[in-house]
Amino acid sequence: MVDTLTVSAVIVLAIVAVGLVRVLRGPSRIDRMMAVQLLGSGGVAVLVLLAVGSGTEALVDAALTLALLAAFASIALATTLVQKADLAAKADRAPGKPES
Amino acid sequence: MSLAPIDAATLYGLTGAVLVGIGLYGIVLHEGFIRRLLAFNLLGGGVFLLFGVIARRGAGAGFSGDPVPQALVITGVVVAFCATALAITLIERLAAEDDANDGDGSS
Amino acid sequence: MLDLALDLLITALVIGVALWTIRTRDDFAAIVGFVAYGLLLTLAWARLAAYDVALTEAAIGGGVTGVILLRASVRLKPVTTARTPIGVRVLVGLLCAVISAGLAAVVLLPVSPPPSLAADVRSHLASTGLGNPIAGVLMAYRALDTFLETVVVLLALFGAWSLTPDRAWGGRPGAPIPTASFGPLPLFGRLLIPIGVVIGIYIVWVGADAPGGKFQGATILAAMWILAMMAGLTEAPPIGRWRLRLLLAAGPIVFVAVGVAGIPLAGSFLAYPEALAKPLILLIEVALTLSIAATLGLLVAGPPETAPGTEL
Amino acid sequence: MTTIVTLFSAVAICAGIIFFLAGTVGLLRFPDSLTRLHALTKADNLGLGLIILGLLPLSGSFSTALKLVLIWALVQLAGATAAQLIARLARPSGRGK
Repeated sequence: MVDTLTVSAVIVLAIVAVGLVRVLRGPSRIDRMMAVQLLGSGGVAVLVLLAVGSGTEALVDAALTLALLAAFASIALATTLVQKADLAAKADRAPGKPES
Repeated sequence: MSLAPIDAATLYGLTGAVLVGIGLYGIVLHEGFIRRLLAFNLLGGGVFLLFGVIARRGAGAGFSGDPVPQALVITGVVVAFCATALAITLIERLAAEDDANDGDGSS
Repeated sequence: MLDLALDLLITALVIGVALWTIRTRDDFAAIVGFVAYGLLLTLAWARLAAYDVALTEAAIGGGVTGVILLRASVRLKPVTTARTPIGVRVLVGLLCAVISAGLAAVVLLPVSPPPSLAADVRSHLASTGLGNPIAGVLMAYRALDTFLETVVVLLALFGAWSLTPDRAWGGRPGAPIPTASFGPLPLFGRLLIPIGVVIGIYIVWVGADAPGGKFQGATILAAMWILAMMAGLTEAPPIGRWRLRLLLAAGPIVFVAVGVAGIPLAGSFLAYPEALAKPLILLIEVALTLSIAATLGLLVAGPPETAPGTEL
Repeated sequence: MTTIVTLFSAVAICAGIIFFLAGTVGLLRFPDSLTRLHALTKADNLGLGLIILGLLPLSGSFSTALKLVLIWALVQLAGATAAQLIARLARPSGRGK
């Protein structure tokens, strides 16, 4: 079973790698941002497969931390994009006028 | 001295060496402060990996790695974060001062 | 064979993402690359069987460092820079390659037998009452380093605060990434923060005997605090408040108090009496966790921006 | 009994891998950012869910199983929230109610 789970981890990581190359190419920032989400789900999948495969409890904790902080980072990235879009829209609309 | 076996530790050690080079290139050539800081952190990741290899090769006494270099890396990661945070604050203050000097009438 | 395939894939991804992060022109894209790099390094540390480091990298490497870089990218105007001439780039590239090659040579020609303190740590671990060798190293054999590290964290915050504009001194720091509390963010915060706080406490608690510990747990707690600020659920406290300052200093103060008590009780500074080693270490860990979490959160929030009394 | 459990795990993990594959195919084939985001957040989260479902019987202890479920819930929550935020961004009217 150990080997089967490691094989699964390699396959998942290879699939994620292909997706990662695609999203990093862009063209938009939204595409690139997906790299973090992709690794958030794919990287966590690899970690839990390795954790159960090797029976290492510590790796489950690492996967838990990774999932939590990847969630935090992807939300921060998305919020930044929204914020930047708002700033750009404000600058476009009426420079000098107070915004409603 | 003989050549190291091609195992996981060697592989990650070589990766660490490459990352140091990549980070250094970024620090030297980038002009934006944020990008330099980013490159500095990339370099740091490479240095930590080199420590990780020393730890892995020092495995023994029932441990999967020498705990001392691992503890050093943990300290290093935390201090690198603090240095980055301080540098970011400096960069922001510098930009604010520049803005104040540039646009005396406009803003 | 299988393991080597997995390691080759991880190292290729780490190097690829690092190169992409350096090459890309867009600052936001570079930060995305850096966060991805941190997540991938977690896998690398897991493969090196350094689970404590994997936890640290997962908590600090991508997540919190990424957010502080995002803070700067929102607040700063993008800089447009001219491309360096190709000749210079090639020259710099070559010099960097030489340095990489030198380091690679060190990796490929190791000292034999490899230096290791693992056996020493093993033979003394029982005296600390801890099961996790890394916690043992951090809290017992290198306690002075760990103490200074907590002071460094605090000093970094002092440094950041000292850059406060005069008019804002004593005020509140703004949210790291300014957001109106719109859309799904407050709900997300209300769901995630309780879970995250439990996970953070769990990581500190488990750190005595298994991978985990105060720095990792405190970073998770700090991240949850920052999330609460970003979601508009809470505000950063005014930096002049004395209770806040006491919280920031509590960890190092407890550490020093126990350390000084060690001179008469155990014979030297930062030595623990054998029977009390574990409870004392736990006491220090709890105090340090709270102080480090507060300090890291405020470091990410940055210096105050508005004068005291003017905020909503 | 054990064969049935092993078979269940194998099927669930294989199905999870297929969903990851579908997610990446979506990333490669879909025409614009929003449809790609859709492919990623739906397919990959389902893939992770199936892999975790398959690992549950193998995890050995209740606490590990609980952590695995929590991991999936966290990724799910983040995916849904980020997708919402981004979708708002792409709507031409900006952030509507």
